[in-house]
Amino acid sequence: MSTGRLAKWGLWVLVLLSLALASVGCGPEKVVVTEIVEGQVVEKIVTATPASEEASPAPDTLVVLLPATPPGFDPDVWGGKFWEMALVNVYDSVMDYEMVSEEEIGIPKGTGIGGVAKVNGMGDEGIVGNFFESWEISPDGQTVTLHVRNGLKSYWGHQATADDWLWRVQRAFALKDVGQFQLQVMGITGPEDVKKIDDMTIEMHTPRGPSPIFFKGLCVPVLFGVDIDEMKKEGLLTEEDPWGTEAFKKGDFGFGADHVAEFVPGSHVKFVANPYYWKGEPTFKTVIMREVPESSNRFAMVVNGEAHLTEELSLVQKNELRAGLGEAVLLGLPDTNFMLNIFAQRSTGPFAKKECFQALGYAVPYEDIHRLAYMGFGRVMHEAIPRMFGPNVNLDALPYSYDPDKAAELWKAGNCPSSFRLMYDAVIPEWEDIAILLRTEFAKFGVDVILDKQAEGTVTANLSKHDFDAVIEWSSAAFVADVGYGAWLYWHKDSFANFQAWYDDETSAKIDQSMLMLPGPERTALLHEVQVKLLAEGGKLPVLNTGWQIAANKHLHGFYWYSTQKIRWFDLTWE
Amino acid sequence: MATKAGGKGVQGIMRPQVVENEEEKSIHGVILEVRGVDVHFTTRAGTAHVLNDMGFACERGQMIGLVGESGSGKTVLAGVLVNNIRRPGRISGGHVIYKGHDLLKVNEEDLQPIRGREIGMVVAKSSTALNPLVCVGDQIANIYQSHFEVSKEEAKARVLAAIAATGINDPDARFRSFPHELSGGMAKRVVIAAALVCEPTFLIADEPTSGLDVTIQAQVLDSMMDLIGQMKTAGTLLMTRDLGIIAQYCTRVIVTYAGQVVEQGSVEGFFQRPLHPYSKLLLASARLNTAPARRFAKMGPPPDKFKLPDGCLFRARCLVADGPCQSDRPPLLEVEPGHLLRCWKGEALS
Amino acid sequence: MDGVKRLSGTLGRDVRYLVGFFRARPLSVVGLVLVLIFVSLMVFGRSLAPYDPEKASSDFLFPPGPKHWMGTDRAGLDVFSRILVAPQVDLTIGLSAAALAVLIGTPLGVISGYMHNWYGSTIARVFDVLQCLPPFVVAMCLVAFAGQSVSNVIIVIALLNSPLFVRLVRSKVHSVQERKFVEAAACLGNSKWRIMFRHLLPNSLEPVLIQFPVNAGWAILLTSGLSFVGAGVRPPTPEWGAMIAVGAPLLVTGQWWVAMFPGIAVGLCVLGLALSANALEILLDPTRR
Amino acid sequence: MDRPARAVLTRIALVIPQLIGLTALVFLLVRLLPGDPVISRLGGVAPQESIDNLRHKLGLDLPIHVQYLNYMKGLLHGDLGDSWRTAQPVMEDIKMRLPATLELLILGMGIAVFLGLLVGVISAGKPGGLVDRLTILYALLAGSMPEFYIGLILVFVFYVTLGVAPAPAGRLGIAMLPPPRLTGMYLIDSVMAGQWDTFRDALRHLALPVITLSFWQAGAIMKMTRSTMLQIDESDFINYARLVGVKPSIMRRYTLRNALPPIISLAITIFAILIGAVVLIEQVFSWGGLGQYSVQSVISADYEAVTGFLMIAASISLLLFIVMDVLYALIDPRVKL
Repeated sequence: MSTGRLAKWGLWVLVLLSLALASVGCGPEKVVVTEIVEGQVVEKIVTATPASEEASPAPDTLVVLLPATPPGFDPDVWGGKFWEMALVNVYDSVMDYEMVSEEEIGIPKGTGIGGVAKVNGMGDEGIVGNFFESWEISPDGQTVTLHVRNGLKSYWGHQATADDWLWRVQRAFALKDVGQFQLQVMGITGPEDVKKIDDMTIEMHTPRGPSPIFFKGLCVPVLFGVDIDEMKKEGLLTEEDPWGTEAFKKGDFGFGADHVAEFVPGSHVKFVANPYYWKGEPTFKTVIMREVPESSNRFAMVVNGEAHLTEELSLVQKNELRAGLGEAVLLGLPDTNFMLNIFAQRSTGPFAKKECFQALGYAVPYEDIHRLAYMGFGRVMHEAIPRMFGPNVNLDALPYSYDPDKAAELWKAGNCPSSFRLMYDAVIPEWEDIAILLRTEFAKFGVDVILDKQAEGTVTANLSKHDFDAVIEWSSAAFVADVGYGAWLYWHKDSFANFQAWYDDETSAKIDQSMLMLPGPERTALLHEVQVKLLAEGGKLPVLNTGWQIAANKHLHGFYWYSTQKIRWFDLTWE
Repeated sequence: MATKAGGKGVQGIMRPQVVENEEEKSIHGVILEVRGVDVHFTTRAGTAHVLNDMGFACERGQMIGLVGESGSGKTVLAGVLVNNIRRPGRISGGHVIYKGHDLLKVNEEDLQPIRGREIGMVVAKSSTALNPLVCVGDQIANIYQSHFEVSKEEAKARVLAAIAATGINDPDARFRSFPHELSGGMAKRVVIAAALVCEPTFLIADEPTSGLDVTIQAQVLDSMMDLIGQMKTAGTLLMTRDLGIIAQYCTRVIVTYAGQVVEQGSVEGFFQRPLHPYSKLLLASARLNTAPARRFAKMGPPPDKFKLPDGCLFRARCLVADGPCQSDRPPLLEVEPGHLLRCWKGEALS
Repeated sequence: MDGVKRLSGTLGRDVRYLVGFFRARPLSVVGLVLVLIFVSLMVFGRSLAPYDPEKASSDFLFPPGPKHWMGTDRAGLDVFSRILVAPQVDLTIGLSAAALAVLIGTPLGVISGYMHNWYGSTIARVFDVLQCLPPFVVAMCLVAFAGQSVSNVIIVIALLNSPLFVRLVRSKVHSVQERKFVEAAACLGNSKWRIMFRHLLPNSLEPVLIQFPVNAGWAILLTSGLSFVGAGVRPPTPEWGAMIAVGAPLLVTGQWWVAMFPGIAVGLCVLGLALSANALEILLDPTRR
Repeated sequence: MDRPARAVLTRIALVIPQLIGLTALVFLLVRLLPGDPVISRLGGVAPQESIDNLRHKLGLDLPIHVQYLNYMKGLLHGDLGDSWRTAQPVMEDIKMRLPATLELLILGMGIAVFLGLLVGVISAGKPGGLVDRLTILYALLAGSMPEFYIGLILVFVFYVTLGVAPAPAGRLGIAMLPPPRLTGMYLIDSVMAGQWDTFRDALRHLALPVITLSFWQAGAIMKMTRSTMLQIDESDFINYARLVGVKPSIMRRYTLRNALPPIISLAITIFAILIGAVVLIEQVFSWGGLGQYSVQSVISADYEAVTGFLMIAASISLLLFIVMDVLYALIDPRVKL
């Protein structure tokens, strides 16, 4: 074979390859940043400008990075965090908590936050309307008359009407899904409880007595007005698909600030501003929601200014942003309604025994988890329900504290098994650290904790099948910011979210009772008493209030905290 | 036929007027002469000396039979004759004079036209020698077209003729068949056809009968010899283990041992009076027609090629070896006209 | 077969050959040394490790230094100790997965190669199909199904690699079959099974022998891949891939050591196996002498 | 008896049972997965009632074999069911992502094969030479690294540290929108649409993953080519051809012809396997191709998606292997199908 010629060829190819690599772009100037991580200096280089010709987005475009794109925009098909985030922006929740300062709801000051939702009000106290601009409550508190906001227009310019709401409610009951669930929580038993008075007026009725959480329920971004005029016009409501399920997979029909213009599942969603939005035209004409699974990529892109907002960073990465880095800063609150818990399954398995569960309560290194695994983010909590939910929260309900010796004693006393499974979600790196910490603790008295790292889907499935010994899990404290409801949702014997399978009739009864009492001191007293019991035996140990952190471009302004922890892009502006 | 290819070959290398005297000189002169060729193979286990001071000459019209047990370097010699020794082998010395030119000094490009055209080759391992992916006809045609500038059809015609000439029936079918479809005999015949299709001046037949049944052996040899006769092949070197073949077809005998010529002479002379102890042994075993291999096996292995003993290479097996045999290599001497011998006991034996 | 003989051969020639061989190819020596190191770590790793590789400490993300030679990770686990102990898991998985794959693949290969009847060919076809499944994703599914444990990972990987051996052995059998001694054996009236397992099997082992270390290497890489997407062995078991996975998001934030060192460890280990496979191949190949 | 035709037919005949076996296998395999698609879809926070009626809607309350038959019915109409994660028909998802993976694969493998053959041949030209030794060393090294590790390091060096490469986040820059879809491969489409900056951007984003892929694979091909070339060069028939003075041109033809089968088989095998194996590279570069899709699906227990992916990937491999077998039979007369 004529090696000579081949060799020449080879050289050419190598030259071309290197050229290709070179053409990958000329390097921008770099800045060396020194960071303090847990007491040591870490030095690294970050590219200060967007990597060379990386087409940097226009000033009226907002780029949001998420681990995954939402599975459609159907308000009745639950689709996870990013679905929620998209929905609040395209539909706008029917009502909102008014925005106040941190002190007013009794949490420490956050950083870079314009205001926080006043979630601790009673009844309709501190509730402002979006879809409905005003309402009257009947004396018996069981009937509410709501008036649709005049001038509330969708992206297509259609005025919102009572029918838009009526249709939504009917759809919820027809599809028997998230929507229906939410309505039932509010005390609406069926479609017949919602009546259209005239084109702009709706009457809603709670037959089982006055609901303390009626208005809070309307603040949850699941029940929205839907622009059915547009859907009808487009002929999307057909015989075989009367509720437009297909249409909702591809886009939205909301009255919110933004509208889904392009949806490429697994790649990106492109939103455009709703020019008729009743609060005024949004600053950002386009919002691009992009799927970037690797957290380190999201981190780097926000730091480089290629993107403006991102979620789901690892704590180490968040920690890097504390002092600001490159284009990015970290905003947030140390203390919100997101709790990190350790669930123990109470009806079977090792923690069915009271002692064993108590031992767990004493074995959890609450402080260490906060200091090490969570790098000082969030707050160690002693309450069952986040304290921001007002006077009903018992701030010192947790009877346990870190005490390995006591744990060891109790474990022996209850002659609990020599090992148990601790399940956790593979997606969140910190949880593995927590698991390892806990494992180390139990190893001290010869108990082998088998770490059971599971896929997200599997965790949820196992939880609802109660198929676990112990598990590290969030609970985003209740859709609805109410202590009674929170207690019901996570501890009531009939609640599907009672994952720890703790069935205590007495406590359940007390919770039921609280749900039918109007706000007041005796309800408060009752709930305080209940909470102590919940934490002592309820199988759910509050470990941390993880707070709320969001990595954003340092020039962005106007961040508000909503009870869903989802940002409304409408609020944001360039400084 | 004097072809362009030929011209590209030997004449190409030498000056024209030299050609003339070469031609007429070699009418009854020497066509091919091998002088003091040493070949060794360097491997991780050491250096194997395969040919040691190998040398002989072939005159026009001669049919030389070269006998040597397996592993005595016959195939290597065949390679040397067309200067084709691949790594790890090396020709460390000597000359191969063909028509007055040292082939060992000719470079690869100029060798190509000589190989096959001037010096034909019938290889021992005929079945593996054929490209498994190309049908045999095309392979022979390729060889022919490498040496003669002819059209495809012409080439095919010649090839078919050649195949037929080797006594293969239904040449057309065979032309299209692939090596793995051939029997041993068939493969041999194909290789012979391939060797003779270019009508070489000098032919090397390496074990032309290896791996064939006795009956087939005869047929193959006969058809080969006929062809050689028909074509004016100037000289043939027939390498084999089988003295019978040599006695039957050859004019001269060369006996090799451990890569050396130990005896050389006319067939008559040799078979009447073999001189070298090795030759005697060969003949004896042939007469008792026990396979030579068995006989030698009884008397221990041939010398380790990796470290040749000093003295006579055969001494280990020799019945009459003594003093000088232990210390010095015997030279190849003409003990009587046309009869050469490599043995210290030469006089004594004659 | 000759290859195998040659290996076991104790003739002076062969010894000389081996010595010459290794003198001529330092790389093979490197390979063997690497393998030896990691194998010995399998045994002594734990006792050599300065820290408990599974015990969390408050040395959070220490950079490499005198206290922690290769730094620590998020859970304060000592990277160096974990790297030392990891072979116990990785190499065990690698070697036993490969061995198991051989045990499954070889006999089936012989049968499918020699039996020219329906089940011979069926086996062949079945494994053709298995070979089509994207190994990595299937591995993820199987591990997810069977649960994260070393033994499960071993079985899964073995299953995925066995088709390779079936193929190898089958083709070798095809070539060996032509040899005289097989016919001879058949003529002597040996049963098919006897022929297959007394004559064909031993003579078809050479490619398997060469493929073995390479395959062990693959197994290790596959394991690390699985751990990288969180489907590998159960944490906090020290395993290189898992360590890389922990370190991956830390690369951008400057804690390069968490991912870098385990990566190098995998590289060296697999390289060692590959090199020794390479040496084996040349040693067993008669023509290369 | 026309060999090619017979070869193809015999092989095709085998495919049907193989495909059926394949589908059954995959279907069962995925049904073995833990986690409950219904619960996952409802996010765990849903009343039993809605769980049940969704389960019924998805036909997951039927016995397994009925489910399989239903699935096959759908399959015949090109319907692979819906993914709950993307809420799209799996077929759509795959159609949309396959080009991304193919673009990466074709480019990566193209370069790998090209370099592999080139360097392999060169190093075989002079065994034991410097080039040769370096080739072998490289081949061993490249084969010993986990591909995702190579990718991570490249990202770390070229993006994080040097900042010369674009963010490892998909196939185009943030503000770049995909070119009008023809093939789904951005390079081709952008050229068709004459959007040169898009083309350039796509190329820049391809650079790192492609380099990772080819760096990872070239070694194997080099080694293979090299040994093949050496084998042929030492083979009896080449030596014979030399002995009888066959023309260099014909020699080259012989070498090539005999080198073809093993190299084809290697390239195809790797390609077939890679369809499932670029998974991790895609993950590292969030490429949004089939690989990433499959991993995400497994992680979130997205039955239909995983099944669909395995079906498609496996079928493609199967077809590729058939192509290989046929080619083989055409090239090598000794091969019988």
